[in-house]
Amino acid sequence: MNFLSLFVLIPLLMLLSLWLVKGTKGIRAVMVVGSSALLALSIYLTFAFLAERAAGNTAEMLYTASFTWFEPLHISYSVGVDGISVAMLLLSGVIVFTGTFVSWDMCKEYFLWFTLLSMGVFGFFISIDLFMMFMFYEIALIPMYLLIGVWGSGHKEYSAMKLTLMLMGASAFLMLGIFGIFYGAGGQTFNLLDIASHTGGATLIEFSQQCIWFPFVFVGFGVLGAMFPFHTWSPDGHASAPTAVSMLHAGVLMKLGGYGCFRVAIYLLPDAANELSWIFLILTGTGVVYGALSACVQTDLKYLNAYSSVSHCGMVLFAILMLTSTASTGAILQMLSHGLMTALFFAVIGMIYHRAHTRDIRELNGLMRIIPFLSVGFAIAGLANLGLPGLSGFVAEMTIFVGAFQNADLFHRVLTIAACTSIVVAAVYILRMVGKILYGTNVNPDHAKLHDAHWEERLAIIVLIACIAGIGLAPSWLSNMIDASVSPVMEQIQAVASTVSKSNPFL
Amino acid sequence: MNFTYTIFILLLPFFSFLILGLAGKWLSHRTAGIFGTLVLGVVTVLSYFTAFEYFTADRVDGVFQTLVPYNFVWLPFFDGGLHFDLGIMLDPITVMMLIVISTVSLMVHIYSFGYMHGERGFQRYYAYLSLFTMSMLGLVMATNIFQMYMFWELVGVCSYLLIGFYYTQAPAVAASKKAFIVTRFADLGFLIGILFYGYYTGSFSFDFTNTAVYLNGAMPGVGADFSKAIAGAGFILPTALFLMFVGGAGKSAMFPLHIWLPDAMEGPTPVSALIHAATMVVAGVFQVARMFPLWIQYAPETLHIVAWIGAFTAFYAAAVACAQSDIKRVLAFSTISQIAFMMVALGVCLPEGGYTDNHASLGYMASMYHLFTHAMFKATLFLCAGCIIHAVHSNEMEFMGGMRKYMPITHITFLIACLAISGIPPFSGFFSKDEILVAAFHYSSAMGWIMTGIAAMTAFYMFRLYYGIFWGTENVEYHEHHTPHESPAVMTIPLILLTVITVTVGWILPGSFGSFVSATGEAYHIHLDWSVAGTSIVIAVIAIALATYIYSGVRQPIAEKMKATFPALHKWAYHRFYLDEVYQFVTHRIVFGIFSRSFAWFDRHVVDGFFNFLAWGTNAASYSIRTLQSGRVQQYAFVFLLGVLVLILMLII
Amino acid sequence: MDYSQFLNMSDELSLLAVVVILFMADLFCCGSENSTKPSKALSLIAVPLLLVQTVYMLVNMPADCVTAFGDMYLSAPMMTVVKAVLNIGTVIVFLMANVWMNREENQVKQGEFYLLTLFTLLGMYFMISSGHFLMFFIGLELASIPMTALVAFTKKNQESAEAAAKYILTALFSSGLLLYGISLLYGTCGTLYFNDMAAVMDASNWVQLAALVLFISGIGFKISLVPFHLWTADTYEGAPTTVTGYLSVISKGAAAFVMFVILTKVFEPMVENWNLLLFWIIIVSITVANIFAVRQNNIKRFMAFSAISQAGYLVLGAMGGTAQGMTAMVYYLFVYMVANLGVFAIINIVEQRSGKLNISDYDGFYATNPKLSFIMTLCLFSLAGIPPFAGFFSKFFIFMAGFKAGFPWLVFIALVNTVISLYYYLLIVKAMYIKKSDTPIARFSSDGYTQIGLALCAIGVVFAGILSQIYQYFDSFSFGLMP
Amino acid sequence: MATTIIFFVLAAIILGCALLAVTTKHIMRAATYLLFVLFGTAGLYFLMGYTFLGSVQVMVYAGGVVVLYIFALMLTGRSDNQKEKSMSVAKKMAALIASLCGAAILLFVIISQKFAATVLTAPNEQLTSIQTLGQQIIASDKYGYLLPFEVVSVLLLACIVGGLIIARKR
Amino acid sequence: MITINCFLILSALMLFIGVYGFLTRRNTLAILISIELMLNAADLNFAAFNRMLFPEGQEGYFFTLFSVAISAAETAIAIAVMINVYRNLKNNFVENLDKLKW
Repeated sequence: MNFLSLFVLIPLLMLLSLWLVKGTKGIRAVMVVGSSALLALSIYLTFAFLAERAAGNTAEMLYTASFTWFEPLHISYSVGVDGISVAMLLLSGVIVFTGTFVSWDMCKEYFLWFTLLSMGVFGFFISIDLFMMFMFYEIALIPMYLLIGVWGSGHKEYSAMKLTLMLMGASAFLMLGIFGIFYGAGGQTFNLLDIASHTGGATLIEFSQQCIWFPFVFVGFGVLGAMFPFHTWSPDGHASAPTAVSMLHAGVLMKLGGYGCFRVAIYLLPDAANELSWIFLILTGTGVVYGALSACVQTDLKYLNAYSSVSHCGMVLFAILMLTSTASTGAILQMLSHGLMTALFFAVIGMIYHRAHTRDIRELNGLMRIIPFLSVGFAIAGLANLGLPGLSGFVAEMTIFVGAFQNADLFHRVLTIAACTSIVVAAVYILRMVGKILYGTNVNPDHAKLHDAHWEERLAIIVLIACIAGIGLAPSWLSNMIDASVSPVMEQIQAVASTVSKSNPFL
Repeated sequence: MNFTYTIFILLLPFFSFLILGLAGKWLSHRTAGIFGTLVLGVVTVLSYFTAFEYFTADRVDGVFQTLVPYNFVWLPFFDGGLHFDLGIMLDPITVMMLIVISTVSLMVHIYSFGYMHGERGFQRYYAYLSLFTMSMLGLVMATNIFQMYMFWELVGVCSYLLIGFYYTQAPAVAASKKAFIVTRFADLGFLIGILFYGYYTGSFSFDFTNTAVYLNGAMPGVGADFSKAIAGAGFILPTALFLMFVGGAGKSAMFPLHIWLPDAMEGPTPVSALIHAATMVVAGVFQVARMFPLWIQYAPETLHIVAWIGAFTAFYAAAVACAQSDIKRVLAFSTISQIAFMMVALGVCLPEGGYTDNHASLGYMASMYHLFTHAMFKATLFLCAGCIIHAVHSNEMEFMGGMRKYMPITHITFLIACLAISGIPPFSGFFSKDEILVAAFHYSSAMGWIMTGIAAMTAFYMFRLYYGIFWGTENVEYHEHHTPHESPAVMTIPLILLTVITVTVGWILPGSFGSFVSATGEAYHIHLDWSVAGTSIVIAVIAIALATYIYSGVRQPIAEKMKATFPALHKWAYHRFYLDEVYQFVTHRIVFGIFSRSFAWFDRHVVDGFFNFLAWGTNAASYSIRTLQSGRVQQYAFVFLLGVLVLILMLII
Repeated sequence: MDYSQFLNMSDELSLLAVVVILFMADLFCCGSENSTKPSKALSLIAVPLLLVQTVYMLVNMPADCVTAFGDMYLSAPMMTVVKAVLNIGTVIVFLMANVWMNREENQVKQGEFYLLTLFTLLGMYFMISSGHFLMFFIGLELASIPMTALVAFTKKNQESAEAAAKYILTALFSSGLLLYGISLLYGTCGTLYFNDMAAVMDASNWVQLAALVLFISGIGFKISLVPFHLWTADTYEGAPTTVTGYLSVISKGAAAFVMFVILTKVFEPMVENWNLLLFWIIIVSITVANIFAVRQNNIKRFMAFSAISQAGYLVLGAMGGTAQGMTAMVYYLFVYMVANLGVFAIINIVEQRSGKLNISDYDGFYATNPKLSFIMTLCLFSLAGIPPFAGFFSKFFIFMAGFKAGFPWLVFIALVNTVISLYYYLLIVKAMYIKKSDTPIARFSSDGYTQIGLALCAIGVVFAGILSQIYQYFDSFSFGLMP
Repeated sequence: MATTIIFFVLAAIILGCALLAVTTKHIMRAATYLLFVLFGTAGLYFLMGYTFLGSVQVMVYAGGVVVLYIFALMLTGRSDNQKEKSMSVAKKMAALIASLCGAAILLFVIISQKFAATVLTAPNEQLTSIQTLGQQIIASDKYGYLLPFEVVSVLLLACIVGGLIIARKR
Repeated sequence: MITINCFLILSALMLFIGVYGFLTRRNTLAILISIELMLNAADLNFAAFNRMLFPEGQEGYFFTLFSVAISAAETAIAIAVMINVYRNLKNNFVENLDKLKW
């Protein structure tokens, strides 16, 4: 048994033990042990992976293993990781770990679904079989409904339903796209690597086929990546979700979208990506600016952050579509960075909401004096969000911009510059929010005696900040690790990049 | 020469920030202050030592070597041979800036010990100061434009945090936000400039030796021919440089991006002295100076645009400064005006004979010189203003007047700094400003006369301020309640030290500044052009006399009359020509009011509405077709039959 | 005359043996109307017997196709497998029926219940293994007519009576048309033996095309495909819950499989034509049923529309008549069966314990009966096609088969419809978990039989997908026009 | 020729009575008309020479089914139940048009098919003799009907059980 | 000259008369009577096809025979159901069977 499978196995064991244990203490023990084990495993994986690479192992995926599963349908249980997956697993490990502490007071059922969600996420990132990938993708989606619907707040039923339906609608597109890829490549293998390298019975997918299925796959994953105009599940969903779920959703689940777009849409359908990227570039570019501007006038903290996520996640897809090595690396970095900082943001917002019972910017004032620890956490999340150097957002955004600038034509230039403006707008909404709720003097007597963070909340916040700062201060190992894994995809692209997109009217 | 120890110039304040920031809660004010100041003291010593080492080292070909003790790839990019490096680069202007920053910063550290005494968040204050010092030092020691941008952003954030230090007060919060957003907006230009620059030259480095190769030959990245054609057309590099200048204009408060600086005076006064007078605001000038070889070689026409922007800013700020009543505002506009002088000085450099001609590029040296001197005397002015505010508890001139009796040391130092800024010899400002004027005249006499006129306005409004504070009508009533008193030694000593520098730096080292800092790196000996210097002295004296005539008396009939005669002008000048309101209108009404609101509305009602419509449509369809399931079995059979018939027809037709 | 060929029909004969044993048991063991506890014995006999018979069938499975009575009877391993699947479903139905049978008014009728159910099952067996349209027709009738009696089982209940009337009327109408269709086939082919018909089928013969439509309408009635589905909701709502469960999976599944077999065997030359028909029928079925299901309040009626929609997915496997499609279809049937019967078992026990049948009655169900609502959730998720439950796999495979057969846009429409179906399945989940109720269904404990049945369903829902052996087992027997 | 005349007479009776059976307001009369239709059909079987089939038709249908109907009518025979009001004209028209369209399509399809133009002649006694039928119905090879015969018996058994469960009082 | 088409036309008409009856009668027993017409039409078809087109075999003949038996059984059950309905509703009108709808 390949040790990557532990990423699925541990959550399974957690589910089992959660089912068996009784009492809050037992649940907490299971969750803490389990999530720590996952975090430790992902850290170990990172080191092992780097060591392996340093030792000169240049295989595209490491630790690969494949077991035939549905033999007649050529479905196999295939796992493997490259730098991107390792980064994503690390992110997931951190978020699940901190999410556990953030949802300290929750009940057993909550943790059951929470763990199932985690299992889906981890499984998705270790899969290299399209079927498995899709399966884990859906496993990760559905617990969302109950997590939001039962433990959420506000219009939770509406939001939960909307979120679930939109994401499932996306998965309908995705499934068709996967079939298209599978049968387009000869219907012999679901293995990503085989399809990409035309081995294991896979053949080259015809150009016309690629152009049909690329939009399906891209939209399918893009919806989860909050691609404009399919992002509207995100503000409502985030606003209604309980804290840790928001964290996990924005922090990890939305990354499934970007990861999938890159791993499946771009990697397996490079010709179509080259041909059709302009459509989605316009959409995502619009989303980047649009999300940022929409965030400026929100009054609910979670909505604000959700729109900011739309903008940032739009940036991920935007960067992926730039089809350059740097931009793609930046996209992955942005996923990591956004995952961490949004998780931090949602965590702090949730904690504030838990105390003040409101998330309305207009009703919160002067929190810095009352709950300094949370406020500082909030401010740091905000600063990371607006791309302060030394924190992760800066690294990711700069990589994206430099990468996007490698496309020299006017079309890409204009879009890139438009996307750059989002960092200004980000400053506007972040500072507006920070200024309104943290600064000033508190006028609401109910808020005067709020207590600051508990130890478990502090732990979560500190871990997240440490990760954000860690990436922000020392990004090159990560960047190199990711880029080494981006390059196979880029080779696919470069094989076709000489042909200029014929359908793009702006070229 | 081994300059590896320079790394500590960056690391020490950083650790100081970490310690004060993380552990500050458990430290007493005193410990925190002393710790921060001591660390900064060490940094200052190191800086001076570096300067000494550097400038005493041998020149190669008559030029100070550009040294890079550290440089490593911090963030690799994978296309076009680009990478984001961090490192330390030492060249004359860096070393000069090290001295400026560490000196002023140390003074401010010491001064704040008194000024901020007993303030809540004292540790936080010192943490921010440390962070700022680190960032500013990093900015000037950057080896490449991207590193500069990185620290550029960091100083912006420090500025934000420090302006908003009194975060419970709404104006401070608003001012900090404004400062950050305006500069951030300008930084967008900087970033795009960097991106253009990096793409077309294949490097972010300040080592320009490779740049020309890229410009003339093969391009990195995709589409070699295309980019070559553009670069050949010759507007890429000027565009990139101008975009970078936009960033610099934001930081250095060039018109029309200056609006944040007056508001930034909401921060503690020592912060204004450090950040908004001496160091951060000159980052824009420093940036242009840093890229100067490229400017002068590839974009001289654009450089002149910079000069004119600077000239206009200088004039505008001087005009506004004449009408302000808040002493820090006056100083702020004065700062804007003086930085604009520096900008003009850079802008008027001429490319004749290439950039190897020190004479054509006199402005470069003048600008740096003025940067240096200005930092000292403007810091003095701000710190004096701090003492006064400390004593009066107000920024408004109406609460002052006649302060000379209460605060003699402050009075003297303030006066000396005023004389310096007015360009009266032998104070340092005279020498540097004179060089600027010479450079301006060298460029065109129109520019020269304009700048001379503005120099006179400087003298006028500075002495208006001086008289308003120390002479003029004393607000006796107010002073009876709060008798002003001289500040403690911890505050006055920095004043005196800075004043000593101001007084001495001009004539102790006459002409020697140019031998350290010049456009080419070769020694340039300053020699006063007495025709220009004489004119400027005369005009300055006249302006001072005018100010004395109008403002020094207990009653100021002429000032009143002037106000009454040109009420509109005064009002407009007082309101800074309503630029803030214009910005307010554009941002709030247009960007937020129209775009953001309509986007948010669009999102909720159109995009979201579409998906809700789908759901509603399904439900509505469900209701509307329910009669199909009427419960009548004969209808069922009817449908059954129709189904069969339709299917048969489908097949046979 | 060779009576040994009866041995080729071991499936049917063994089931007949079960019927006879039960008949006898009913007669002798519990025949007395005064006997106090007759039921236990009968279900105790019926369930193990059926299980034994299932095992017997699977063990005795012929290695290859067998025929008997001069091609009148055709069987293949896959058919035995399908019969076994139906048997398992029937076992679950029997398990869940127990609590209902134990009611006082039903105790005396329980023998009939088991017998009638098994008669219909036998009819399906014959239908599946028919080699001649006469056998098909008799099998179909044997599967429908006793069903009427089952629907009308609680005959004092007006709704049950109405449901039975609607069922039998529509059934007769459709069998009239079907019979006419078969007569047209006879008229054009001159024979009704499946093995001989394909040779004389001709896609340009309009009469045969009309007969094809009539055949599809007749069998579509059993599968309840739109537009032949309108009886479904009324009958499902009115029939006793266990019978509804039985109707919704066993009878539907058998008919779908038979349709697949006959379409590929008899109507093989018309593959283009029936693809066209099924294409539209599937689209309309899934869409219309989903739209109806959205606003139902009675949970049985709701499940009826869900079942219609599921039937659309099931028939998707028949597109193109590929072997992969057959595997997918049988697998889908199996998975759908466990999940749907799980839901019905819960509906049944809730109805028996509290008499409540509305979705809104399920508000707050989780608070009072967490285990039941958890299993219900699993089953609903499986029906909606959510991994890791089996429904996901079956949906994926059936769509894959449809895609492979060359109908990507049909698959796409079906996929979009899964979103709507997810919506209404989630409505129940929402009712159970999220909504609060002042009068929730009280806490109760279910009887042992139901518990066993639910356990079977839960195991099936969880493991039928992950364990690929099941799919591969089906796949090793499947056949079709193309691999 | 005689066959032709007889056929048309029978056809007329069948169609006429069928129409009457579905249009008359009195249900008892409808049952009676049905009887005539069934007799007519039996007549056609006889005309084709399918005497056994004809007799079965008469016995089972006329003798069994129609009597069943009449009993049922008696059982449900309250006066207001016997005579039905007709449906709304619109519904009737819809039904009529649908039926006519159906008939038209079906006839169109049938006529378009060129069936062999065999003319109805005297029957071949050999094929339809009782012996032949008897042997075939218990034959187990091809064209033997032992299996359906057995299965129909099961069907009938099931119907008995089913009928019992519905009809008996408890 | 009686050809197969004569029988087919007759049966088709009979079938659709039955259909018409099914769609228009209000009494459930009358509907059942209409169904008898439909079944009878199909039976006639089998016999006619056998006699006119495939006289050498007996398939249609036997089909008719079995069909008659099956229709009889069906009718019996159907009538039982209708009587059961009558017991519950006290009448037999099909429009009263509308408790289950929508």
